[in-house]
Amino acid sequence: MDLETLLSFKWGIMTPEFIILGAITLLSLLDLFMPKTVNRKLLGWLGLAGILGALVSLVTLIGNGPESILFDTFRLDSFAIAFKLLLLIGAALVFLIATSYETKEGLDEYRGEFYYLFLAALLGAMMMSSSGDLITLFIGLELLSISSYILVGIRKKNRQSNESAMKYVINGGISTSFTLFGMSYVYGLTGTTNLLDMARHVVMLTDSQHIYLLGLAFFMIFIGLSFKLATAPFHMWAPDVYQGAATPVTAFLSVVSKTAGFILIVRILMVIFYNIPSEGLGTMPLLLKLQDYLAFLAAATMIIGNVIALRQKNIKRLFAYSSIAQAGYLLVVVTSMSAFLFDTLWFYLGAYLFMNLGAFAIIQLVTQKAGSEDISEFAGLYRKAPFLAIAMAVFILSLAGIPGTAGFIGKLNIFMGALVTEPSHYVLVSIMIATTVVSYFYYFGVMVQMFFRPAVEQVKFKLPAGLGVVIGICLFATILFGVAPNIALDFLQTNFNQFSDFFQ
Amino acid sequence: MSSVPLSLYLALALILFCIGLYGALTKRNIIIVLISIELMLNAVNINLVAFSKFGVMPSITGQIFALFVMAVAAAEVAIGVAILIALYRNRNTVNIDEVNTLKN
Amino acid sequence: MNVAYLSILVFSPLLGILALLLVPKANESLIKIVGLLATLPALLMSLVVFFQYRTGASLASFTEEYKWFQFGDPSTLGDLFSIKYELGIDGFSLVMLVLTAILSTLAAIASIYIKKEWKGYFMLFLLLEIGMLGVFAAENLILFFIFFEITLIPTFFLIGKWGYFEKEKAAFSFLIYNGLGSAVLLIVIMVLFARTGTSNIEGLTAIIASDSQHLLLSAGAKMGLLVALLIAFGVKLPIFPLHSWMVRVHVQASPSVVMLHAGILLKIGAYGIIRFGMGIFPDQFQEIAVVIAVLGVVNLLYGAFLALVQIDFKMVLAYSSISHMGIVLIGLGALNEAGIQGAIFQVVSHGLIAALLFFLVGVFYERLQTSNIPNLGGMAKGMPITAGFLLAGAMASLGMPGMSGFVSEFMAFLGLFKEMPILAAVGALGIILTAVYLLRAVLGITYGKTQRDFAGITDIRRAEWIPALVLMGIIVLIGVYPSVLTEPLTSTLETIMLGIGG
Amino acid sequence: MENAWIIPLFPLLSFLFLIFFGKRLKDASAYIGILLSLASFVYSLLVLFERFTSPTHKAESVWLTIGDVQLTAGFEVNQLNALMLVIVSLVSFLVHTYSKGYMHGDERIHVYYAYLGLFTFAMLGLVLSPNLLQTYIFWELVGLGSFLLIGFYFYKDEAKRAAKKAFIMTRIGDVGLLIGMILLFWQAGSFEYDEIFAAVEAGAISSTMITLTAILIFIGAMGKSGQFPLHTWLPDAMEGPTPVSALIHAATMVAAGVYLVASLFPLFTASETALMTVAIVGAFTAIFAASIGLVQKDIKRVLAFSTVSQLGYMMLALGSAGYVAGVFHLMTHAFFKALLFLAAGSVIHAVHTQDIEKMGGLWKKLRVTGPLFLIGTLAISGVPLFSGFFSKDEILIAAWAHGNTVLFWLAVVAAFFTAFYMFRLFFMVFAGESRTDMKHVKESPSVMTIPMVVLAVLAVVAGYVNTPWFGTFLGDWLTDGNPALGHGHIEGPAWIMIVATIVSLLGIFLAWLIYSKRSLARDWLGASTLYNVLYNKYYIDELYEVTILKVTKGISVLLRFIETFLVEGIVKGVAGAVSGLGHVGSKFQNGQIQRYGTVAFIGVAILIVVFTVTGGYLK
Repeated sequence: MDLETLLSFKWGIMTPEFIILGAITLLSLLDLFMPKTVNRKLLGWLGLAGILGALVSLVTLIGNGPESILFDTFRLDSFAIAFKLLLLIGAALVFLIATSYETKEGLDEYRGEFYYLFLAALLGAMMMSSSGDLITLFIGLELLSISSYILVGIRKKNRQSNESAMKYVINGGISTSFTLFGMSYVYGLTGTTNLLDMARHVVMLTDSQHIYLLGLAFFMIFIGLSFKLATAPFHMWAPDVYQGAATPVTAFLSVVSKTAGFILIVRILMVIFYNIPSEGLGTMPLLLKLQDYLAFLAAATMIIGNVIALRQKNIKRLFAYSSIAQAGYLLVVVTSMSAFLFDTLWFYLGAYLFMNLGAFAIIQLVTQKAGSEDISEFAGLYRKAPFLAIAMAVFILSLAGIPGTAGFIGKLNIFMGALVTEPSHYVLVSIMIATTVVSYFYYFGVMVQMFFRPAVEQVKFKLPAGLGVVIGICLFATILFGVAPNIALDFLQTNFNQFSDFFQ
Repeated sequence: MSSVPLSLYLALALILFCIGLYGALTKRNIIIVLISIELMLNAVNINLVAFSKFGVMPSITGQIFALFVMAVAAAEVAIGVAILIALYRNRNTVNIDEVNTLKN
Repeated sequence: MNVAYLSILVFSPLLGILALLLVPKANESLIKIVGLLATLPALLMSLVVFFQYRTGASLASFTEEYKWFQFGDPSTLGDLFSIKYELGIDGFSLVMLVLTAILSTLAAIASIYIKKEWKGYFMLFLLLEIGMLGVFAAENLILFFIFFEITLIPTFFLIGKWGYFEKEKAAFSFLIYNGLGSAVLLIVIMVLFARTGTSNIEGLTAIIASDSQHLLLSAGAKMGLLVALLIAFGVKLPIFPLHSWMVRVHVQASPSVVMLHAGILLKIGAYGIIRFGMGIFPDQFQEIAVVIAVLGVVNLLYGAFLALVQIDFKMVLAYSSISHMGIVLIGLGALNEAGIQGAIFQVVSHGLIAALLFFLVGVFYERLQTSNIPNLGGMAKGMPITAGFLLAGAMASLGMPGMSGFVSEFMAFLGLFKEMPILAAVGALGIILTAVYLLRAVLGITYGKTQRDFAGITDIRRAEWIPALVLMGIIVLIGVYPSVLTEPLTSTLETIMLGIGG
Repeated sequence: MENAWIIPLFPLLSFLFLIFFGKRLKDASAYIGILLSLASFVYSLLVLFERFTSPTHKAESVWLTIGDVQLTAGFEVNQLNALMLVIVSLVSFLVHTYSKGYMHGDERIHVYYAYLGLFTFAMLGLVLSPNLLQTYIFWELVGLGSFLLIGFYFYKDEAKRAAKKAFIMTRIGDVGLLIGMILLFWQAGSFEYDEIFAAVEAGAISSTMITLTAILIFIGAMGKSGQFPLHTWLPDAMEGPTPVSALIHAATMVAAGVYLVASLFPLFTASETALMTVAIVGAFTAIFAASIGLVQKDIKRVLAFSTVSQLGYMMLALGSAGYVAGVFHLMTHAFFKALLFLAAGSVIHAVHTQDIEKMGGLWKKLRVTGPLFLIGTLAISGVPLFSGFFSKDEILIAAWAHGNTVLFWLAVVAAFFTAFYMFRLFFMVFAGESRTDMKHVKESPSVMTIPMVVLAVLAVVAGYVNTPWFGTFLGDWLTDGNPALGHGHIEGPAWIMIVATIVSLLGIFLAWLIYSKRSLARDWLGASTLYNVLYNKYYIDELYEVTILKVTKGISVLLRFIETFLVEGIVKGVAGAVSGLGHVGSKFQNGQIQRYGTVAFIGVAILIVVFTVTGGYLK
């Protein structure tokens, strides 16, 4: 490969990634050379600027046809743009939360790393959403994962932090192995790692042995990826890690990392496995045949997440289980594979981003103030800080899927997708809705604390600017997309051309 | 050069993978656990390399993939050991079953 | 008529919520006045429509339709899978709107008994009113569901925060049961929507009616959906055995909330069964009419028997509500004009009567701090007017002619006797039992030797007169001159009868 | 006659006015009540006279539309209605007047008059109703008025119980009526009396249906008219003020059952079974209640059982196809029983007790009440020349003529009982020496005595409108133009009249022997079982107590059990299961990372199974 070829690539489509990369480099250098006395929060704002820059450049890329560079390993199609939007917005909000993060031990010495590791993880996630090749996909995934491991363990002197990082690494390692093992079989049967090439190959598969092997590959890949999504059976790390990690990291894991996981899974499933015939040439895709299997996973995830959440006393653990359950809902989308798959996934992930990050912002504020993560710390929040309590209530209502919030429209989308297909997924929808009702118990349990219980002590909250902005944005978005979802949906319809370029 | 059939490579990889998994799930010492994970990743490498030579459609990509996997595995273990050191400083143990303060 | 008349009507309490934001927390009287005033626009507007309709105006001009959002690509799907903001009313929903508006205003008056955090209370109260008004004005299933759920949240808080001793338990009970109910409802709505591509009620009705070959939905699926609807609304109504939450709420919530709860929220269940169950699945409804009638009789007798052994008057009223909702089912099960009309009458009538009785409970609970029948005996001595109203309310409830309860009960049974005489005869036992338990309770409270010192306890006074008199007045008006209700309902009934081919 | 609908509105006005403003008027409210009831009486009289010369008038308008069916409300003035109007409004007016004296000084007198107004309104409305539905409506309202007045002394537990009992017992009957009338509606297509009769006549209704509906409607009549076995409320209803007993529980409301059967007479005559049922229930009630009346000690209870017994007579008459006889007795009974009650009220007013064992020798003290009471007693006993004699005679003839021989003899025995216990009552109260301190006993004021005088006159003369000797004017008029009601006069053998006379004289003589002359011991029955059974009214109340009440309570308790353990239990069970599942699930989360891995591994194993099954790999 010579310079000419290198220059002939349309690097422009990678601008957002370059901006992030640049920010990472800049931040790490600055952190290295800046005197210790300078407040590292400055780096946070710089990083945020980087993310916003990437966001702007991404927006300018909207409407570009599907393009790929670097021998089809990096592609920018509507799917990538749409989901990168979510990743960037999520990351920006997490950054805002992170700038207001304080610990007892103090974070000053690692605050710099804190920021650029976030950016590195974000870069991984973005690479995943744009990758057109198993290798880049894997690299993106690992960039995200490894950065996350460090982020979880970043409070070096905190026992919980260490422990959760350790658990995360081990579980992550195992799951990575599973994914890779599955990928190796797919590669073996197609001889290529390029996703679209693979799709072209597998369509022609006739050997039932090979199809069988691909089934096994699917199984292993999915298991491995369920780690990233925190869905059953690889969900158990989530509560411990969420609890032990710093709150912004938890927020990051529950939103950005999860979004990346779904991006990855949709890429692999839809491109490769949707094209594998189940019996031979021209028969029903393997993926459709495995719908029931996916449904089982989704159901198990929803049930486990919602039911175990009932017993939680620690707010972060509670939200860990809650986000396991939410991942279950998202799996329903994947399972149903309707014509609305991308819209629904995108909308729900977007809604989830706002409601969950908003909730985590408040959780950080409250737990930081109280020095404890027990749910009872929320007691009397309505008296102490009515705005916070109402905002939290809105986020919780949205998570619970109550009308007027984005979460409801998202759920509506999910039901729609699951029921519009033939055959309809009645059972799955029923389970989803039943577990949603179960979730009322713990969601409203938090509400009860905030509104019904008296506060132990009357302390006024000082709302840091960063958190205030996050809560404000999330609140606004949660209600806006609940009341006027057409804004988001029309945006999706007009700019992304029905994701029709996904397979091109 | 008599060629070993692909299936044997695959079987070897599978066995290796299972051993790794077993080790990761049963060993107390975190170092051993990390090594077990390494074993699982190496099983993948065997698969990839075998496929790239004897697969349905042999290509060089598999070997490149294997290189990436090695690199990533190294990074992962490095991080794992780093975290382990931090943990050891705080707890004075490398036994995984003693790391259980976070639970329901 | 104005383009957005209905929207303004439905969302008019929002004005009150906004105004309340500006009122200082501690200014009790101002908050109460603003809260009360905020319910008036909806009342006036609904009454205006009602009288216009009575004088022959058409309701079609009130229909509103705006594009809201759409699933999928509009360029290829056209109008399919688009959800519109559609409001509209017919005679039945108009009657329910008026009822809601009236009861809301009266319940706002009854909120004088609220002791704390008036601001939050009234904001939730008004939000609840929006939800209730919206439920009856919605022409679109999804919009209906949204309003339906909006009633859920404020009610949860109103019960859980301003109720009595076991309020939180009651609130959760309410939430979980109704959550399940609305979950089931949502499934039904989404199935219908996903299968037909529209969620407009009229459109759906037409599509399902034209689908006699069961191409869109198999016959079994339709039946399943209807049963699911029955369960969903059965929780609200409530139908035995889905009722235990409702008893708890009746007992634990504050009287003003129960006025709305028993008066309107339960009626949403009946409204839904009539509107959707009967409206969308008339054929299937006919098949299970017997089951519904049986359920009605079971409800009627079960509630009555249980009301017979309660000590707490609120419990009596709670079970009485269950019993009276049985009459709604009986009327619906009859599936003829008389029955359905009776059911609708019962919906309205019981709304008024339950509101009146619970208001009176509020009146004496405020003064005597108990609602235990044995502790209240002889109240007529100390509070003769309250006792008189109580007795009158009980008479209305047990179906004394000249009051609304009779007309509905009569028509429901008239209907059922035509179709299933034996079952109806069993149900008629309920009429006797109703008299027994109501007299036992009400006479136990008002008559007999006085059980306590009534010195210094005032009778009903000032603002308290308004709800009592207004409710009693409407109850008697409907009882004496039922055409005031039948006329608005005529067209709705005709549509329903057309659907079931009767 | 076109404006007959105004008649019930006077008392309604009285009710509304007094309930809203009565509190300020106090005693003056009595005048409003009296004046307005006088107005309706006068108007009724006018209507009656007009009715003599003009045909039946009926006017209706739509009340309620159900689909294509229009239910109407209106009024009708036929012979029976016109007669009843006068009886009701007259007695009501007299009772209003009487109450002025009786209730004097009661602080709730305005409420009393308001209730009286309500009742009178309802009763007049009932009488004017041209269709079953309207009848039912007023029927219930009448019951309401009765209930309110029985419970007028609400602070007394007995009054509370009596009111409740009256309401519930009559409601049991009412449900029968309701069912009957609804069934009839679906058969005949209308609630209108004339359309129902037309349908019956045209044979549009099967005979089983006619029998069924007739009997169901009769159950309603049984409830209101205190026929066995729904009679127990009537004696208890004596807890109300005595004038109320005179108005409601003697003259008007309790006769409504008889009136109802009379109104629907063509329906009943279409079914022999139904007629027979009416006759048997009537005759049985007559003798049954009379036998209880023999031993009661409360002056009002004796009268109450006598009322039940007399109502049985009327039913017997109707059941024996003696339409005229029944209505005739209804009229005469209204007068003499009202008289008796008012006189009893006067006695109670004077001595402040209702226990006849504590009375005696009042003849000398109550110079007006005594003779009036005697007139009433003579009339009810069927002593010749008094009104009761003629009407009772008609009934006996009707029973005989219809072939109900057994019932006829029962009625004769009942007549004997009646004469006996009525004179027992008379002698115990008025004859002999006073058994307690009676110094302060004073005759009632004239506002009370004058109404009694009016009634006494009527009790004597009312019989002459329909006698075998001076013409059967009433009978002819009632049945005029309506052959379905039978003949104005039924011929019967002459010995019946003689037997009746002898029987009643015998009864009087026996009573005289025992209670005045004391030739026989007063406690001639002693404490025998028979006495106890009679005194305790055949233990019917107790029987109901242990059967119906217990069963109802039992069901309630059973259902409460179901409610707490089944309905709630299932809910608790589900909730418990869910949270138990959560508990188990969270147990796995023990902090051991390798446990997590193991769980995941086991999960994978399960998934492989699921995978192979759902993926179709398991062939």
